[in-house]
Parts: sequence; C-alpha cells; structure tokens
Amino acid sequence: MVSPDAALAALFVLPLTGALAAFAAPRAAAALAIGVSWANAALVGGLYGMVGARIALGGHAAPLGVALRLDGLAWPFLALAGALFAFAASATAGRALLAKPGAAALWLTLLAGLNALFVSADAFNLYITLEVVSLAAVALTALGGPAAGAPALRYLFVSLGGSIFYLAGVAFFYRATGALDIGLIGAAGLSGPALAAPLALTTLGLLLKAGAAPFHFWLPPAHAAAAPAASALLSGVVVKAALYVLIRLWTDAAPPEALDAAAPVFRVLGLAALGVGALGAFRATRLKALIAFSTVAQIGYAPLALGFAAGSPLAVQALVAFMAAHGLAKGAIFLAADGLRRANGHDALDSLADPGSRLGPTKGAIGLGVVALMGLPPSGGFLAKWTLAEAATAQGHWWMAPLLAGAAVLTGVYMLRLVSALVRAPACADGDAPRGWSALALAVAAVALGFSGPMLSALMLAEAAP
Amino acid sequence: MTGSAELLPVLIVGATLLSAAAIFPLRDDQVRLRAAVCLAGPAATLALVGALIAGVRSGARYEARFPFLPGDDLLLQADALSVLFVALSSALWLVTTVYALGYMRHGPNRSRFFGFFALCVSATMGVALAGNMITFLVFYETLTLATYPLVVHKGDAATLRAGRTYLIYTLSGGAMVFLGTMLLHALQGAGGFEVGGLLAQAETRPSDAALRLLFAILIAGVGVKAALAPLHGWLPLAMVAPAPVSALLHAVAVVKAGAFGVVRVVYDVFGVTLADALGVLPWLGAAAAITIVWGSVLALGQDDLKRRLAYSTVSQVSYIALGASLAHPAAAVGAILHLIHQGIMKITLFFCAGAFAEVEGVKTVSRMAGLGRRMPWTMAAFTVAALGMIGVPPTAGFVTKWYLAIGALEADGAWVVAVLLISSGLNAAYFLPIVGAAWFRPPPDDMVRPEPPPRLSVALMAVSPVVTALLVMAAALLATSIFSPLGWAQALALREFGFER
Amino acid sequence: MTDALLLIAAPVMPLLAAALAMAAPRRLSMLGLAVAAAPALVAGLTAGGAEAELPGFLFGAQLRLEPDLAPALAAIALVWGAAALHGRAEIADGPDSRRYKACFGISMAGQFATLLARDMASFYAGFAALSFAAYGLVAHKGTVEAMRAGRVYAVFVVMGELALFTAFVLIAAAQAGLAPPVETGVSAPALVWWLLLAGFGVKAGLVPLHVWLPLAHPVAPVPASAALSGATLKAGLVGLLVFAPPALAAPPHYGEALIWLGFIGAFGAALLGVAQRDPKVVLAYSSVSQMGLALALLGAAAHGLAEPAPARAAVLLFVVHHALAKAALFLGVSSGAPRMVTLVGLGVAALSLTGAPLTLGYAAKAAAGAAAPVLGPVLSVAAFGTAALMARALWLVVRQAPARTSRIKATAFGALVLGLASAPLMLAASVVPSTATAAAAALAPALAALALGFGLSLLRVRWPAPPPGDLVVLADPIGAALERSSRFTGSTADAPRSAAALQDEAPPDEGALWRETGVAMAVVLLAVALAALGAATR
Amino acid sequence: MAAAFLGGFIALACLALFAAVLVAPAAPGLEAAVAAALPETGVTNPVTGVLLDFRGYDTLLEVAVIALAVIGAAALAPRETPPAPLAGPVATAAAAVLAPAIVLFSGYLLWTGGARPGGAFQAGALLAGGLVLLEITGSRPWWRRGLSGRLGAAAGTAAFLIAGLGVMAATGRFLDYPGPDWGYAVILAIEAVAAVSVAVALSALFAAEPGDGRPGEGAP
Repeated sequence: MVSPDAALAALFVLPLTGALAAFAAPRAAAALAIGVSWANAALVGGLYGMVGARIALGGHAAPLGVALRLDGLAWPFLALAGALFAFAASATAGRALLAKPGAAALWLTLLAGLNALFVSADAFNLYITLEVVSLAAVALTALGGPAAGAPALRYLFVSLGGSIFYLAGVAFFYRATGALDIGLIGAAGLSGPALAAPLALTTLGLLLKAGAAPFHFWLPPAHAAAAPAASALLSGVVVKAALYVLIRLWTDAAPPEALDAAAPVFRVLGLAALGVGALGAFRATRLKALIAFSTVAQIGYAPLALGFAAGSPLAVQALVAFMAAHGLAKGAIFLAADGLRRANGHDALDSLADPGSRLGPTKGAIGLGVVALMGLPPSGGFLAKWTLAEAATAQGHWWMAPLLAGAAVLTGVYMLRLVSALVRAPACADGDAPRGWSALALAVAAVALGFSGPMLSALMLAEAAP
Repeated sequence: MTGSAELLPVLIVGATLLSAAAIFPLRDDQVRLRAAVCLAGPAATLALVGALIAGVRSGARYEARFPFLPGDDLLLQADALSVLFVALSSALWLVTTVYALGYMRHGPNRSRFFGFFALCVSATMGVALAGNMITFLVFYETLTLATYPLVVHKGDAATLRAGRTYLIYTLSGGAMVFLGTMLLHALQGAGGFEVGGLLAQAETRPSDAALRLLFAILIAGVGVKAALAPLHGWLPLAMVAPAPVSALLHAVAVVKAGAFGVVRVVYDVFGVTLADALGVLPWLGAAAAITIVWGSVLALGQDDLKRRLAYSTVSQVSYIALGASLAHPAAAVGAILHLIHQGIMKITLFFCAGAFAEVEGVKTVSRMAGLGRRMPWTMAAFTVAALGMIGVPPTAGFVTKWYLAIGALEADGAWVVAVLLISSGLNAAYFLPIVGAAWFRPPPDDMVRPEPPPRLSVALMAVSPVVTALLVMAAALLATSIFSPLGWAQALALREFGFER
Repeated sequence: MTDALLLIAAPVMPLLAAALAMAAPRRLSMLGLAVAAAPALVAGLTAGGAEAELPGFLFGAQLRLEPDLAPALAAIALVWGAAALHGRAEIADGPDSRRYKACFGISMAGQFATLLARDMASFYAGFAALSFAAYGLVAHKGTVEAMRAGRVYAVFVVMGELALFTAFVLIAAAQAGLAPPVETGVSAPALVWWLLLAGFGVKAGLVPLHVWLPLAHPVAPVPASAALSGATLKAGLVGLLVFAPPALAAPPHYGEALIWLGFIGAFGAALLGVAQRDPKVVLAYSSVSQMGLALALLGAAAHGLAEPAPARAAVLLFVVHHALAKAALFLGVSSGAPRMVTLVGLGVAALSLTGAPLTLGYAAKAAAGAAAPVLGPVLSVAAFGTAALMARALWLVVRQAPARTSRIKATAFGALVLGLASAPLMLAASVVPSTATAAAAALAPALAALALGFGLSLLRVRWPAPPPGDLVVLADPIGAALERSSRFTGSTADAPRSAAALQDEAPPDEGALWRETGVAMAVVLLAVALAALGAATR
Repeated sequence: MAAAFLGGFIALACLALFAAVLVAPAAPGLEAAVAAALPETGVTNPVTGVLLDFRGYDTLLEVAVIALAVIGAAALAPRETPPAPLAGPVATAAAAVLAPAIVLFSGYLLWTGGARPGGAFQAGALLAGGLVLLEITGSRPWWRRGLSGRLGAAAGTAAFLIAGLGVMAATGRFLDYPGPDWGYAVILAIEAVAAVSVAVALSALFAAEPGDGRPGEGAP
C-alpha cells in the first residue's frame, strides 16, 4: 500500500518530472507527455480510495508548513483534469499540439500545476499553483499560431492582474489571522471588513482569472485562438481551477453567513454570464467561437450555484457536477471541432462536410457533448441541474427550477446550429479526417457522469467529515 | 441483483441499446450485415418481451433500481401498463425494421439511420418501463434526442427547419416535464408510479393550487409530444422525415410516449380520484376534444398525404387523453386500447404512404387516383387502416370508440360522444375520398412513375403494411380472445386503477 | 350442431369466396360467390331457431336465426346468389372485376350477418361491412355518374353509421349489455329511437334519406342493382324490427312520423318514378315506394294502430316478397333470356308487386291490411301507383334493345322468378282472395295500369324525367362547393366517359316539355284519387 | 471603454478595502513559531528556513515557475539570438574584471544564506547579471550554449525534485529532511544548483526573442 504522502506528492512530482524530461529530450517529448498523462489518470483513479487524506509536506504541520489534502471536493477536479489530459493527449489534436517544440513540457507543467492546485490546502500555495497554471496556459495558448499572440498576451495580463488581487487578498488574510492554511483562516472566525476585504479581493482576482461575466472579455478570443487541444484544456479545466479556489475560499475560509450575504451578488453574476454567453453564442459564425461563448455561459453556473451553497452541501455538489460535466463535454467538443476543421480545412458552420464519412465518432462526440451541456438526462449536466434545482428549491428559491429548465432550451437552441450543421454535412467521396475516438470517449464520460450522483454524494459526505 | 426479476426490464432496454451500438459502427455498404443486425435486435427484444408478458401474467413483479440522483433512483419496472406499451413497441419495431430495410435502400448515413432508429426504440422502452417520474424524464428526453437525427435524416434545408421546430417544441416540453418532476419531488419526495396515484397516497396533501399547477405543468410537458393542441405544431412538420420514421414517430415512439405520459400522470401520479377531486380532468378533456376536432378539420385541407396523416394523428392521439380524462373504467379501457390501436392503424397508413411515394411516386392525395389497381395489397391495407380510423367495425378503431363512448355515457359525458361523432365524420371525410379515388378512379394521365425499386424492396414495403392491417382487423375480430389488448386494458382498468365495477 | 355450423358458414362463406375471387381472377370465382350464398339459403330453409356462439369474435358474437326471419334469410340469400350468378356474365373480367367481387362478397357476408347477429357489435359489424362494401357495387363503373352516386351514397352511409353507432352505444350504456333491446325489454331513451330511424332509414330508403337510391341503382351494374334493391334495403327494415321492435313502447310522435314519412315515400316515389325514362330508375323509385309502405306499417305498430306480432309477421312477409320480386325485375332489365320469357318473368314479378291474387304480393298486402286495418285503403291506393310504375318499367324494358342472350343470366333470372312464383305454394290459402270483390280489387290496379300504359303508348306521349335523386339536386351546389374545396380526390386529368352516353340507346330528350310530365302526373294522381274515393265509400 | 470604467471602479474599491483592512487589528504573525522550529532545520536564518524547509514546497514550485518561463520562451522563440556585442575596450575590460567578482560574491551570498540574509535567489540573480554582462560582450560561456543552457534552466527544479525524493527514501515523506545535519547539507546542495539554474534561466530569458513574430512556427 502506497502511503498518502507518496501518493499525493506523486500528483505533482510525476508530471513535473515528466515536464523536465520532455524539456530535456525533445524527441521523446510527445510520447512522454501522452504516457505521463495516462499514468497521471491512473494515479488519480487510484487515489479515489484515499479521499480524506491530509498530509503535511516536509513533516511541518499547518501554521508553519504547507498541507495537502485530498478531499471529496478535490478528487472530482483531479479526475476531470486527469481524464481531459489523457484523452486530449491521445487525440489527433493533442498529438499535433505536442509535436510542437516545448509544448509537451508546457503540457505536463500545466498538469502538475493543476494537480498541485487541487490538493493544496494553503492560500499562498494556491497562489503559486495558480501562477504555474496561468503561465503554462498562456504559453499553450500562444502556441496556437500567429493569431493567438494578441489574445494570449491579453490573457497573460488578465491572469497576472487576477493574481495580484488574489495575492493581496491572501496577504490581508495573513495579516488578520496569522495563518495561510485555509482551514485555519476559516477557524479564525473573521468578520466585518477583515473578512470582507480579503474575500472581495480574492474573489475579484479569481473571477477575473476564470473569465466569469462580467470579466469574460478575454476568454472567447483566447479559447478560440488557441490550439484545439489547448482549448480543450483551457475551457475544460483551467478556468475551473480558479473557480475551484473560489469554492474553497467561500466554503472553507468564510463562514456560511458571509456566503449567505454575498449570495445575491453571485446569483446575479451567474445569470449575467448565462445571458451574455448565450447572446455571444447566437452571434458566432465560427465553430470555435460558438463553443468559446458557450463556455462563458456555462461558467455562469458556478457563481450561480455558489449563490445557493451557503450551508448546502447539495449546491456544492451541484457545482462540482456542473464543472465536471462542462469540462468533459467542452473538452470533447473542442477536440471534435478540431476533427471537423482538419477534415474541412475551415470551421465555418454553414459549409461543413464529412470527407470519406469518417466523422461518425466526431459527430457523436459533439452530439453527446451538446446533450451534456444542455443538461438533458441522463447526462452529467442533468445531474448538476437537478441537484442545483433541488438545493435551490429546498431554500425556497422556486424560480430556479424554471430558470434551469429554460436554460436547457436556450442552450439547445444555440447549439442546434452546430448540430444541424453536422447533420447537413454531406459525405464527400474521399478525404481524410481524424476518427475522433478520444473526443467520443470524453463525451461518453460527460454523459455517463449523470450516473455519478451517488458517488458525488459519497464524496461530499467525505468532504463534510473532518 | 436477484435474478430475472430485476434483470428482465434491464435486459429489454439493454437489448435495444446494444443493437443500436452494434449498428452505428457499420459502414454504409455493409448492407447484409446491417440487415441481419437490424433484425436480430427486434427479434431478441421480442423474445424478452414475451418472457416479460408471461411473467407479468403469472403475477411476477419486475423491478430494477439503480441509485441515480440525490434521493431518487432510476427505477425500471414492469407493470401491466408498461407491458402493453413494451409489447406494442417491440412488435412494431420489428415490422418497421422490415419495412425500413425495403425503404432505405440507398442514400448516405444508413447505419446512422438504423442506429438512431434502435436508440429511439430504446428510449420508448425506457419510457414504458419507467417506474418513477425521474426515469420517465430521462427516457423522455433521450427520445427527443434520438429522434432528431431521424427527423432531419434527409438533411436539406426544409428538413432542418422542421427539425429545428421539432427540437424546440420537444425540448420545451422536456423542460416542462423536468419542472414538473422537480415540483413533484419537492411536494412528495422520492416515489414511484403507484396504482391509484402517487400523490393520492401522500400523508399530508399539498395545497390544491400546487397540485393543479403540477398537473398543468406535467400535462403541458407530455402534451407536447402527445400533440395536444396548441402544442401540436411540430407534428405536421415532422412528417418531412422518411416514411419509416414517420410511422414509428406517429405510431409508437414520440407521440405515443406523450400519450403514455398523459396516462401515467393521470392514473399513476395523481390517481383518478385525486385528479377528479381537483377538478382538472374536464380541462384535460376539453383540450383533448378541441385537439380532436381541430386536427381533423385541418387534415381535411391537406393535399400532401403524409401531412394529412399527420394531422390525423394530432386528432387521433388525443382520444387517449380524452379517455383518460373521463375518470371511468370503460373510458380508461378505451384510452389504453387506443394506445395500441392507434399505433397499429397509423403505422399501417404511414407504411402505405411511404410505399406509394417510393414505388409509384405518389405523394399527394390529388394524385392517388387509380392506385388501387397498381398496388392492390398496399391499398387494401390502407383501406383497412382508414376504415379503422373512422371506427368502422370490425377494426381496432371501432373497439376503441365503442369503449370510449360507453365510458363517456356512463360518466355522464354525452358531449364526448358528440366529439367522437364529429371526429368520425371528419375522419370519413378525409379518408374515404382517398380510398374511393384510389380504387375507383383511373390514374391521372400525366402520371410519371419513378424508376421501380428492386422487387425485394417492394415486397418488404408491401408485407409490413399488410401485416399491420391484419393486426388492425385481428385486434377487433379477436377482441375478447386472450391475445387481444382488450383483456389487458380491462384488467388494467379494474385492477391498476382501483375501479370497482 | 350442423345448424350452428350453417349459421356460421352463412357469413363466412361469402368472405372466403371474396378472398378466393381476389386470388383467382377468372369468371369461375363469381360462381364461387353464388355458391357462397348456399349456406344462408339452406339455413333459411331448414335451420329456423338455430343458435351459434363465437365467444372470441369481437365482444363475443351471438348468432341466432329467429324462426320468422328464416324465410327472409332464404329469400335474401336467393337474391344474392342469383345476382352473383348474373354477374358472372355481366361483369367483364379484369382488375376491376376483382374489386367488384370482393365488394360483392363482403356486402353479402355483411347482410347475412345482420340477419343472424344477436349482439349489437356483430350486427353493427355486419351492417358496416354491407354499407361500406356496397359502395364498390354502386361506384363500380367509375363513370362520372357512378362516382357522383357513390359519393352521395357514401355521405349517407357515414351519417347512417354514425347515427347507429350512437344509438347502439346508448343502448349498451342503458342496459349494460350488447343484446338487442327486445330481449332485455329495456326501453331505450327516445333519442335512441330517432337515431335508429335515421340509421336504418338510410338503408331502407326512408324519405328524405332515400335520395341515394335512385342515383345509385341506375349506375350500378344490373346484378348489383338487384342485390342493392332486393337485398340491402331489407337490412334497414330488419334492423328496425330488431332494435326498434313494435313490441316496445315507442316515444311520442315516433309512430306518427314514421307513418307520414312512409306515406310520402309510397306516393311521392310513385309520382316521381313514373316520369323516369330509365327502367332501373323507375324500379328504384318503386323500391322507395314499397319500402314506404312497409315503414308505414311499422309506424302504425309503433303508434298503436297495429298489433306488434302480426305487424312483424307482415313486415317479414313483405321483405320476402319484395326481395324476390324487385331482384327479379332488376335482373329482367338484362335477363339474357329470350324476349318473351323475359317479359313473362317480368310480368309475374310486376303482378306480384301490385298484389295480384295468387302472388306472394297479395299475401303480403293482405297480411299488412290485416295487421293494420287503417292501412287498408292506403295499400289499395298505393297499389295503383305501383302498378303504374310497373307498367312504365316494363314499357321501358320492352322498348330497349334486347340484351344478348346468356344462359347464365337466364338461369339467375329464372331462379328468382321461380322462387317468386313457387313461394305462394308454401303459403297456400293466404294467397287466394277470399271473395271475388277482393280479387277484383287486387287485380284492379294492374289492369288499370295496363290500360293506362296502353293508352299512353297509343298517344305516343313522351315526357321528360325529373332528375333522379330528386332532393339531392337541391344539395348539388353544396356538393359542388365541397368538391371544389377538396378537389384533390378527383383525377382532373381525364374525365371518365359518361355512362349516359354509352348506355342510353335513345338519346336524352332535352327539348321535351314538362307538359308531358304534368299529364302523366295528373293521370296517376287521378287514379290515386279515384281509388281513395272508392275505398272511403266502401 | 467599459473595461476602463470597470478598471477604475475596481481600483477605487480596492483602495477603500485597503483602508478598511489597514485600520483593522493585525494578528500576531508566525515569527515565534518559526523561531521555535528553526533548530530542526540546521539553518539559522529564519527566511531560509521558511523558504527551503517549512515551505520548501512553495519554493519548489517557484523554481518551477522560473523553469516554466524558460520552457515557454523556448517554445515560443525557438532560436536564441545573442544580442549584438557591445564591442569596445571598456565593456570588455569591465566584463573581465566584474565577472569573476560576481561569481565569487554570488557564491558568498549562497553560503551565507544559511545564517544571514542571502540565499539561492539572490545568488542566482546576481550570477544572472554576470552572465548577461558576458552575453552582451559577446562571450557566452559553454554552459549557456545550446541544449545544456536549457537544461541548466531546469536543473534547479530537477535538483529540488531529486532531493525531495531522495529524502523520501529516508523519511518516507517528500521533502522531509532527516535531521538538522543532513537537512543543512541538502538545503545547501539544493540552493547551489538552484542558484546556477536561476542564473541560467534569467539570462536565457534575456536572450530569448520571438524573432519573426510567428511563435511556434518552427515546429515540424
């Protein structure tokens, strides 16, 4: 039996070592990235049995040292990242990206950063992991080609700006509590401005980094311009990293009353994101732009769910389900979109074709992905919506149920353009296109996630336990 | 897992899913292999359904439960009502597959077509076997999705427009069901469909206003698929789909799932007694009655044969809702019977319409003159089904109308009989001229016949409607025999719905 | 046991024969249809009172041949059989003949079922089979006229079926069972009676629901007309006897209405009929007239002017008589026998219809008069009308070019005439007038009509016909509008050949004047008035 | 425009927040706890203790960030172009004199970090300055050339990882140094490698150029 210390350390040691090796040996880099991505996925799978573990790195306990903990909230995110990295690396889009010099090392560094972030229990350590993630993500975005330069630069600035706000907030936390460990900050029982100020700063920084409306301006260009496999990661899991920290702070570092007080703001933010994203998606003419705007909309579910999470593990569970479903589905769709683009040489929605009739799995991936995004049963999106509706109605917010139901239709309507473009796509006599099995696998996972309700409940229980 | 009691419903849904999964990867040119797989699925399913029927008849209880949502399970169970629907679906699936093998003999994406076809049936099976509202919702939405690629199969602009309308309607309907399910969950907590009504067994009864709202939401949700006016707009558009799809859509899958949902909501969620006490049933009845008459009136003016049939479906399916709204055992028998009978009749009509279009190039009513001489068997099947729609004995439609009318009279709803009469008259008005012209008028001079399909195709396209037309007759001729749906329906009305006669 | 089998075979055999006809296109299969009438005929002659049960069929079918219905079954079976036989020569081979044979067989089966069924579902099934399949007999030729007649027929049939459906459902709901009311004794609501009257009235040619009849009979093939007029009309009468029986108390005004409608039919049809120039139209109006009398008799029974049992017996005797006579007359239009033989046969049938002594008609009229004494004068007066119609019809048949001889047709015609002629033998005494006055009174109409006809022919009077279908003409604009609105069913490309252009040997006399019609009508009215005066002063 | 307004608004809000927090009482920091635990580490400078031992994990990631920057730069600017040499006697002479001094002084900083202010980052930064000086005078040392130059940038992270894993063999926990003596040695070793690595990385970043504005296009 592997000790928790070794297992948790392996979460970042493994990809980081891989990254260094890939940097040192460019010829083997791509294969290395794929291999390590899969090994990481296996590792995360194995970690399911260790949920609840908490280790003090270097043997130094909390106030002094940095603690890692693998709880019910962290594991789903780890799993999401693991799955996305593994499948995206194997996909044609992933292999194309990894073939670029340096990409494999960035890829693995990003993975290391994400893993470290998800298990970190320390506010300052989270800042560093956020930096690792941001820098690696920006670099991966910039690899998307000449058009990606400007969006990547904007992304970098936004990200750095967000980090500064976050760091300021953490500093205030430290000043007020003398602790950096999130649990200890929460235990300090802050109130008044001493609580509000750092929370506001960190929240601001994180929303900026997550691209949640109204700070979404940078997101669609960046996600649309990046290489498809990078987009899959960015949309699928990188924005989730900032949201994950947000959840952490508001549920662990802040008392429920604070979340309760801030809930209306979160709800408004969430609804605004839903509206803005849908509007943008309606206007998009390019496939990747459509998908990127749909990310803006879907990210809105996070603040929305957070708006009901005060004292409600159910809403947190819904949030997790939202993030996981969106991550898998969006990853699948981005990878599939790459398949379409490769097959057609462009991604204009109104003139897609199906060369050699090879796009079956790709189409299937998009179809299932859309199902999950819309939140139709039995997909993960449905699980999320149902859970959120239940949490909200339990708090007396009946309006959430029709809203969520309507949002599904709205999503369906703008995604319909994509789906009908696929149906229309005529089969050409010959041509080549990637088969898209990885995308399909991710999409299937997004749908199968709908059956993970009991597992998520169990994980949330594990998280609630001390 | 305790053996077949849990396994059988899962196996039935699984068999259909499996056949879909087996069809999708096939290449379009693997015609024979696909035909074999396509036929193996329904055959295996039929065998399983046979076992299920035998089991249910002998009183066995089938139930499979999987944890799904917080506080609610995915529940597949086989009660008498679901068995009826499952039997209909699997039998007609087989017939339609045979037909479709003849019909879809060229064109791209045939594997996709047959795959979604099987998936569509899976969803229908799931709707039938759903043991609670959540499960119903899951399969109800799956059905929407599985059908969309079939509706837009041709992929041209008009088809895509129709598909868009279809999706928006049905997704909105699904959203309403979601909402209703949520509300039900909030009012009642977890709970499956119950004989006599889930809500009727609540210890503390929620407020009447909440219950009425719930009823309205749920009925609006299932009403979209059941094409209850004014939610029927999608149905006549959806006839752009290939004929086997229209046949399946109108007879078994989509429309019938909606109607089945109405029955479930009225009987097993609310229970007749509670629904009656709430005073919501007359509203449902009125909506159904308006739909029946309005659909028939619209059908009169349609020249496109499939469109005329589609409006006819709008009208005919609402008989089920009408019967369910009467809160009377005989009417319930009529409603449940019509679930089956409308299916076999309408599938026959669509089979025929497709065959006319494929073999003779006839798509409009105005060009059907003389068809009887050239396609006697198909036209004979069409005639039988059309007479069934009118309610002429000895066809299935007569049995339905008979029970509905008796139930209406006994439930003091004489106006329902008037509705039935008006509808039957209109049915006659839009079907009999077709039949008359087809048999007794010479064909138009400027008849341009398409290249005749291969003989095998023609044969397959003729066999299916003839078989279903025979079923239409048999459903009435053997109404009181043990093979007929009538016995099931009566047993259901008496036992499941808690009526005492 | 064999009787039960006979009862089941009666409706099943024609269905099998129809199926056989679909498969075997040759004329032989028409013979099969003729043979298929045999079980019904045998049952009618031998199996009175037999019962059979088919528990799995529909809602559980009950068959029973009431003893007093047995002769009617036999007569009607004879009519169907003869018509089938005649059709073997009359209907040309081809795809259309298959259709004809199928419709013929189904109609026949339906008719037998209506006579045998003792539960409403089976009865209704039989009635519907008869009604809808008979459309194929009416519209068989596919000409403009045939299609129009078919359309009118179909509209009336659908309305009638709906009325019957409602009535049956109301009965079933009232008594919670499927047996006819007469067996349960439960009196149905008044509405049921009226609905039954409407539903069966369509079939029986009750004014004003008769309009399809004079349209349908001339355009249908001769054997089909014989079956329609000789047999199918009786389904309406029998239906009323079974479901609105004289034995039950009718609602207010029901009897009166039936009496008056019957009278209007009896006399009005005669008036309109004599002016026609197609023998088959004349015969059709004659049927309306005759049915009017029978319906009036039923009305009298319902109104308390006649005892139920004798009234029923009289109606059934009337059924037998009219079935054989009218079918013989229709087949006589194209008999296939030598001219003189044909004329003799037609004469026998015509005499029988007028109620001449020693004929079945005499017995029927006598029974009716005995059952409802108040009807006596009416019957006498009506006999003049009938006689005029018969004279006109015979005259028209004589004038038309003789049909080609055909042994098959002749056999069919002969069988009917023989049946008609031999039936009185079974009734023995009742066909013989008791007094010389009675004999003279019975013979008078025939003689008067002969004289009149002879006179008119001497005068070479020719008159224009009022359009067949009388009342339906009023509805024609509506029908045309409807047809325009649902134009889809017509094949606009080519108009079918006009039947009139093919059939009428004498070109239609478009320039003729109503004057002549007026003369003819005046004569008939005068005869009626004289007879009425005589009857009143007696 | 909207972004500008938003930015202004956020800035004002932040100022208000800062003001609010700064008037609130501050909690006692961790100085006491650090002092109490310092003897275990083998170093006497509390800053070094925190950076390399108590929060060594943070430092590992920070070193990784620096490596990441180089990796990113290498990916986006595949060719390093040495700047045009500052030819001239003054520059060359200054480099010749200053370079050894810088190396020496950075070595001192590294060494003294164990007890007084100093350490790997300071030493590395200084060393990087020396390297840049050499670069702009046109003499790039061999370990800044080609592959080895890049590997040098990653060496700090690698050393940290190796050390962390190495001590794991002894203690079973990642980065848990076995006792004060060994701890001091390990820390020193890590610091030494890290300093060189940081220096190489920084100078490499100095030389990196996104040449033709088409990042990543050099890839096959």
